[in-house]
Amino acid sequence: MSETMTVSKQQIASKRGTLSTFWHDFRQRKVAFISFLFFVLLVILAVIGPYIVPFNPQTPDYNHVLQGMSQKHWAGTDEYGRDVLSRLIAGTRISLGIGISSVLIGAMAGTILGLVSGYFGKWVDKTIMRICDVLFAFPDILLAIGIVAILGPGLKNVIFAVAFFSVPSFARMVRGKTLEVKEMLFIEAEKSIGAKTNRIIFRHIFPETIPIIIVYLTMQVGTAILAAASLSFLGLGASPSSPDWGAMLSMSRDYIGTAFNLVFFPGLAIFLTVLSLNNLGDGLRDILDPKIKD
Amino acid sequence: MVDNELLKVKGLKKYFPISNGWFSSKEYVKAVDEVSFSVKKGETLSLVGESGCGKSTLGRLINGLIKADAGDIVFKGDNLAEASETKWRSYRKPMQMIFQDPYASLSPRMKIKEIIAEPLKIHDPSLSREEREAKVKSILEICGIDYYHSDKYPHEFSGGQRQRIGIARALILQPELIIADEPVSALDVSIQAQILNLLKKLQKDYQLTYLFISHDLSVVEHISDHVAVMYLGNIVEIAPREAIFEDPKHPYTKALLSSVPIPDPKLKRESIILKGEIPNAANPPKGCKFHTRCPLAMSICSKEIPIMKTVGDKQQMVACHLYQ
Amino acid sequence: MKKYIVKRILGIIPLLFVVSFLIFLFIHLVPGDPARLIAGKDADLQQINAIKHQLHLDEPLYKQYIDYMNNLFHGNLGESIKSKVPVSELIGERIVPSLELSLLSIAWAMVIGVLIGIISAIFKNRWPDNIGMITAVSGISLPNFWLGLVMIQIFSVKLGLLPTGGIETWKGYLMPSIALGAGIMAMIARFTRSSLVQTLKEDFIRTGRSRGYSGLTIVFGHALRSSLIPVVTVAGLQFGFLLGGSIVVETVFSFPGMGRLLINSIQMRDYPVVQAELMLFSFEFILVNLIVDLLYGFLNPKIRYD
Amino acid sequence: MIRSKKIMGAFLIVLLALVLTACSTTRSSSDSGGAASSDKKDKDINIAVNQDFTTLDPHNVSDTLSISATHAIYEGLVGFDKDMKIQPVLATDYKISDDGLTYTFHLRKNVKFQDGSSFNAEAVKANFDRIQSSKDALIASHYLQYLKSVKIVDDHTIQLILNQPFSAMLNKLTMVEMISPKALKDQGDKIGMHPVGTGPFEFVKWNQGESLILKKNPNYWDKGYPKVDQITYKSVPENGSRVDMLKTGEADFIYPLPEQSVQALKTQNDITVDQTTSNIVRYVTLNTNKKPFNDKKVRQAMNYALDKNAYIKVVKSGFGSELDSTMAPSTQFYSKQKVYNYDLSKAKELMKEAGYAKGFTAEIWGDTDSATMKGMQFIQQQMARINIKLKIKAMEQGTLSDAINTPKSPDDAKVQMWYVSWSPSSGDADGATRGLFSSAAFPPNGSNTAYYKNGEVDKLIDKANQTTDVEKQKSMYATIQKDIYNDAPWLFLGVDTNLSAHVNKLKGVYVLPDGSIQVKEAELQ
Amino acid sequence: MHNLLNVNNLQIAFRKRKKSIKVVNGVDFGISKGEIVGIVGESGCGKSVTSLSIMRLFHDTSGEVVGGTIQFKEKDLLELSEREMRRIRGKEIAMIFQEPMTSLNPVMKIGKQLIQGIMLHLGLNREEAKQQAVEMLKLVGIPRAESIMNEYPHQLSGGMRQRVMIAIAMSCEPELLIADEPTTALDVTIQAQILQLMKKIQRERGTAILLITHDLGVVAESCDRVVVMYAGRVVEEATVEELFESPLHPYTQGLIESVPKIGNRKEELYSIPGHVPNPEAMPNGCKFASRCPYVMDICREREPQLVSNNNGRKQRCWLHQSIKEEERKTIG
Repeated sequence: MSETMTVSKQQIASKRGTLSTFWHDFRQRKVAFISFLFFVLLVILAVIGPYIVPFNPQTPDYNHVLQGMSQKHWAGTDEYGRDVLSRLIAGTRISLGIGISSVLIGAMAGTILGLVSGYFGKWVDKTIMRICDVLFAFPDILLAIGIVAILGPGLKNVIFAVAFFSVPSFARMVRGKTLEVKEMLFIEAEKSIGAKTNRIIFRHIFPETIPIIIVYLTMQVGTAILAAASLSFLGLGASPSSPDWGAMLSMSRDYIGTAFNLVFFPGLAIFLTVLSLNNLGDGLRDILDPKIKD
Repeated sequence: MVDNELLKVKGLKKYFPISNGWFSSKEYVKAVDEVSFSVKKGETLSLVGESGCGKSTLGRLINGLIKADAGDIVFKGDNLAEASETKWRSYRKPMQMIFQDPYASLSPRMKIKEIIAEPLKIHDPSLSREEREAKVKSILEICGIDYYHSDKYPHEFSGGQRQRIGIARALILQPELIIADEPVSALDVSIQAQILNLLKKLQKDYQLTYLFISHDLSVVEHISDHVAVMYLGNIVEIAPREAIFEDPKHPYTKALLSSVPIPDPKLKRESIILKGEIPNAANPPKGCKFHTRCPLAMSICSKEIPIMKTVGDKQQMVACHLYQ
Repeated sequence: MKKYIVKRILGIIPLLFVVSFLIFLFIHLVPGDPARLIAGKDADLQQINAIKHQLHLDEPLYKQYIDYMNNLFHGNLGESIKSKVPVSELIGERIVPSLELSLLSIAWAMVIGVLIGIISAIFKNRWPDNIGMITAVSGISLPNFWLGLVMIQIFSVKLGLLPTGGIETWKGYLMPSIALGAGIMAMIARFTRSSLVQTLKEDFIRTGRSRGYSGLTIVFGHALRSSLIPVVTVAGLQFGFLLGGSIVVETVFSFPGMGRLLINSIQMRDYPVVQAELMLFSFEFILVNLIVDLLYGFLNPKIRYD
Repeated sequence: MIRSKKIMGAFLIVLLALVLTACSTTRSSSDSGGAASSDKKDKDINIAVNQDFTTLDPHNVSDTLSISATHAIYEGLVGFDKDMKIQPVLATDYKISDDGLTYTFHLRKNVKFQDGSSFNAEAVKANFDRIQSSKDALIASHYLQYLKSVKIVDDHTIQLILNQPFSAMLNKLTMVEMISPKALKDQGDKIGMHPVGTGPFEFVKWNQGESLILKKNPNYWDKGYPKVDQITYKSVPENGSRVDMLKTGEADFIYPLPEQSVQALKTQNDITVDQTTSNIVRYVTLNTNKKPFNDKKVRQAMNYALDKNAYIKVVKSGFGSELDSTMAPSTQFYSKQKVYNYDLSKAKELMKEAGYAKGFTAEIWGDTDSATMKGMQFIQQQMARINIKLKIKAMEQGTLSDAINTPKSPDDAKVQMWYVSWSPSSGDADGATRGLFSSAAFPPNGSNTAYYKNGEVDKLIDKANQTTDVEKQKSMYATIQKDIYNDAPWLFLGVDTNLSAHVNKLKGVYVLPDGSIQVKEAELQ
Repeated sequence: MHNLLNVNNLQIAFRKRKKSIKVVNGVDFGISKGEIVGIVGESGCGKSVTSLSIMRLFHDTSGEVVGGTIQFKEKDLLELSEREMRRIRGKEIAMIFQEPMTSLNPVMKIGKQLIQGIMLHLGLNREEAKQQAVEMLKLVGIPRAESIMNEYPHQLSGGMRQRVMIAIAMSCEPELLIADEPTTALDVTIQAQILQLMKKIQRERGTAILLITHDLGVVAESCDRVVVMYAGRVVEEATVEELFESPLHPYTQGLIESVPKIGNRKEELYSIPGHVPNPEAMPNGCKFASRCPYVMDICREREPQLVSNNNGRKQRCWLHQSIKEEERKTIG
């Protein structure tokens, strides 16, 4: 079989790495591809959402509160008479924004820590990893509560809190990959021609970690959206009046027995978004991480 | 003679601590143990031995990729063993490495022209873009790769072409010494021949000095001027090529030579098949490390470590009690 | 082996020290004054100061820490600022249901997760795999409080099968453990799948096939054990999170567990309780890591402890 | 190959099913139920409440829920009836001296504590002594700040002597309940975990965070009560879950019943929803020390811009009434004021006069309770109509209390608007006024977070307290209320209606205006 | 016809992105009882795929046999059901692989790995199987056979592991042993030991061995007959002496020529120019035409057939056959 592997490797080698192959492989994975399309739709909604909403998501109409699903209001109206669908669409930007920005921040910090920790090893590694251990030992949500409590509520702080607890997982993962890449021959080759540490870390090791970072990033965005929703659930979200899905869900949960649609749709929006992100991540991992590639 | 010496290694030692799982202990693998030799300018010295004998470690020690525990590495008259990182960096220009796995040793996310220009960027940052490209172009042609392909990535090349790229990278800084660590063992025979021919041609054209690390005696015979045979961290025999292949002295050298399968069914010879396996490097036998497998072992062999001695008239040095 | 375990356990002590200090710092960094929260809205400053004094909260922080650690060494976790109940008693009452819930959650998540993972790996990239993975991924994609709320509507209100909350009967554990375990099940399923897919490509699997073993023998007899090594790590880590990470689920199901105690204590700035709980979580996390490492050794003979 | 995979697949599915069933059967067979309360008997009732109990020490309790429990276990010399009228309980009658300084109580005879010890003057004195000797550390000491000494006249008569007249003394005494001195001696600080009183129910078990179980006190002095054997309070923080429990029969009585769920319960024939008056007032404090809230016109404009009917309809789902004074109608000396009727043009005009035609931006603070957040959103929507842009900052309660109460001086305070509620638990006018509007009660000394300062009001508050003449007090409080309402240091929102629900067969459990649950008369039919 | 195994016109294709790529196209060879046949060729020539196809071990790859027959003792292995095939695998045909490190289950004791197969195929009980296993370990020259039964693979050295692999393969006394690059990962001194062991097994047990290797030296030292493969085809077959004495196919000639030989040093080695064509874009004619020093026009147009001369020697080269001959004497 080792030979069949080399055969196919050579054949793929002639094309692998190019965007078109990636695209082709990607389209083969139907679940991931559909998820991707859904995600693209979400991004489009996040950009143009506020301009295409059928009703103003913020304007209350106290005469039409808590209406069920109807021709006029597809997803019903909430306790202030605002159109739920419009709020969901308008909220895409906020929910996705929280998820993406917090994970990007976390990934950035985590990646740097992971690279440094993995490359230098020894006490640097030990120190960074022990700190990560301690952070790991804290329940995420608790850490977030603490951070929000210290910094006060607000969108920025929620993003920061969620970013904060994604740092150790990125750090660990990037560290693992760094340890692996560090031992690779081309890094040794680079050292042997006299490359400086910075150059090795950021020009040679870092690019190797990008695929797993992308995969993990995709999945973490989902986790971050969920975490932000949990914070909203505990009343520590960005702002109860913004049409962020977590806040909508949290605000409407008292109506679960009377107006199920109020709870159901934001929950569904979160679920589908996170599901698609996770599936997308799974698919990307299959393609980008050659260990699992067939 | 001494002027002609490009590299001299004396009493070089590298012990790796063994970490068995969780706690590092006081045990060591003596990967390189008291190794001495010298290489003359324009010559090829081959280090040959089986896996775990320390030949690759030796190569990496000389290139400064790992630090030696003791001993001298004198390169162009300067002792590098204790040198600072900055000093090392300046010596990495005249001393380059070629690696076994041409695929793994090339950064997979760089175009080959970037890979080859990398040493220039590090050591000659003042060069203009055009000058750099010109150099890359000429070196690629020397190594037999069309410049037309220089925008491709390593994975788009075959094994032999990749090794040519690796050689081009090593050559671009016009080095004096090239440490080649098993440069052809991952290649098919027909490609192997191409690369060996290229290496020989380059040596002739540019007065290169090679430290050639290999486990394959037939390749070694083809390329070397001198050969050093290693066993468990020690050099057991070092001699000019003809001496090693025509008149090997050390029983291990003899066994090694006779183990090499010869692609000629008519040449049925009495081969010496060694008993047992290479002992664990962490716990090598006392005395002569080879005595456990040696067909000619004597009682002294298990007690005393043999020292290097010149034997015969061909500057052949052997560490074996048979010749003491 | 014994020596190793002892060494590891001794190694926990300094770590706990650091952790205890960090936690102490952390909880006192969070703004809020327990005295005022206890005193209630009618209280005046004089009364608040009296309570502060009684609780030694008016002393410098380092002294409070020293006193706390001193008590800790004498096996005294202090008592709740809020209810005056000894912390050990408070936690003691909660830890059993929490532990039961965690164990139940991890147990079903393991069993189902591994099974889904196996099926998915065997039928890789075909419909059973797709279904299995979508099911699994759904587990981590659902906000667990939403899942909880919806389950209550269905199983308690509509069907009347299960209690909405509480732990008076075993039924009270079912829905919380589903809400809590769904995410873990998903993680385990995904890890099992990718790990098994990888193992099934190993050379020794081909060896097994070349000897004429059937597919089931190969999967269960040869591949599974080494595939489970990474799965155990994930499960271990997840178990570590469970006890503390269940705040939301415990709220939805009125489950008297550690998470709710923690959130209530934090709200009241009940320092001794928060401190003890967080230290317990850390300790537990470290302990679980140790157990995972030992399990590793059991699953992977290459690792020797000496 | 494909066939073998199919077989394997089938096998795995069967295995899965087996494991599932195995799991469930082992669980059920090993079911022991755990708590003693697993099987509910005929005369047991379950009450679902929204929080955990904090303590059962009646002298150190501050939250309404725990007060509900202490009310079931303990009794004071006096107590409230359903309408918050003061009734003698452990005292048979009382007399107040003309100077308002001496209160004489005749104690009920043949009353025993639940541990068998007798209730007498000694016991009463022991209780007052405990509170006073705590040097302010017990919450109840707040109620006894004017108490000078306690005198035992005879075994069943006791006198309280005050420093100065205090009009709300009797109201405060409803909060001082009698603990068995024997238990106090035995338990010390732990009395909160092992309560012993004279009340209709005695303590059985308190499962932290889960439930509190009380059982009938067989020796209760008020013959005929209690009529149920056992009460289990369950902590169910999630609003929806409490309602669900009532629907599923897991609870017989729930409080609070979220307003938005009333509609859903009305369709259920076997469930009754109770509305009772409450003394909980909802309002937003406006920091009168800060621009632009220092301008009375702005504050009035904001009040005019607020549609109170919509507030009750949207935020309170139609339950509640508008707040037409500084206190709820059920509070002592309440006096109705002329409401700031919803009038947008008037509001805009006032804003213009104050120089804020273009509005301003401000922050509104509140806790993270979903009802609060809902209210804040409503305020935000309403204020937007007069161009006031509000930023909602919902803070976890510890942080919030820190932010609001710790500023050393009014100028340090960062609070602008605070969405909050207040209920005077002893139902007295002083409790509903002094802490909120007296300039001596600026944080950190009290809860005057509007930083309201009116010399006239300050004077009247003190004066009313020391007067013993009820009519005079009444008129003084009327003036106080009128002045404050006119100054509008608050956005006056509404008065809550206490909503609870119970299964039809349960009678006699009700919610007092302060939100505590009374269970003495509980009865199952 | 050989009496043990006959592979006829074997064709194997891999599926890559809906395209079917033939990596083996026309492989014919046979093995008689007790014979050692070597398949030699460079990486990518299809030799390993061929060996796997005999065992039908394309599991989990996209490979598939698309033509030809594999006749093993009167049965066409390609026609058997999976269940029947399982009875042959490990019992009648056994296989050892290149990497002794990874070919053993790392989490299973050596003894168990041996016993499992013995119990499965020989129907012995645990005790008997254990005895058989110990015997096998002794046969392959493992000194402490009993204690090694209780050890894990990682506790053994590479050579030992390959011995264990051979013991496992030989444990049911198969008639054919397929050895896929069995010594490539080993050091020369160990390689010599293993080759010696395999010859001993063939001698003593009469097991036929199909030895797949890229090392001409290994072939010369251990095989009776050699099959040379290039680009998915057999280009030449001969006895080992004939092949090295007078290679017919230019590829074989080039291959032998390019190996450096001890004691026969040249200034420059012969090297075959160019490289193996991409299987996705195979030329029409002879696949070696682009690298062949003797290339003729016909080589680029038509692919020669594998033809056999009278003494069983086969070649696929226009230099040694005329078009007529090809039409007359095709092998199939």
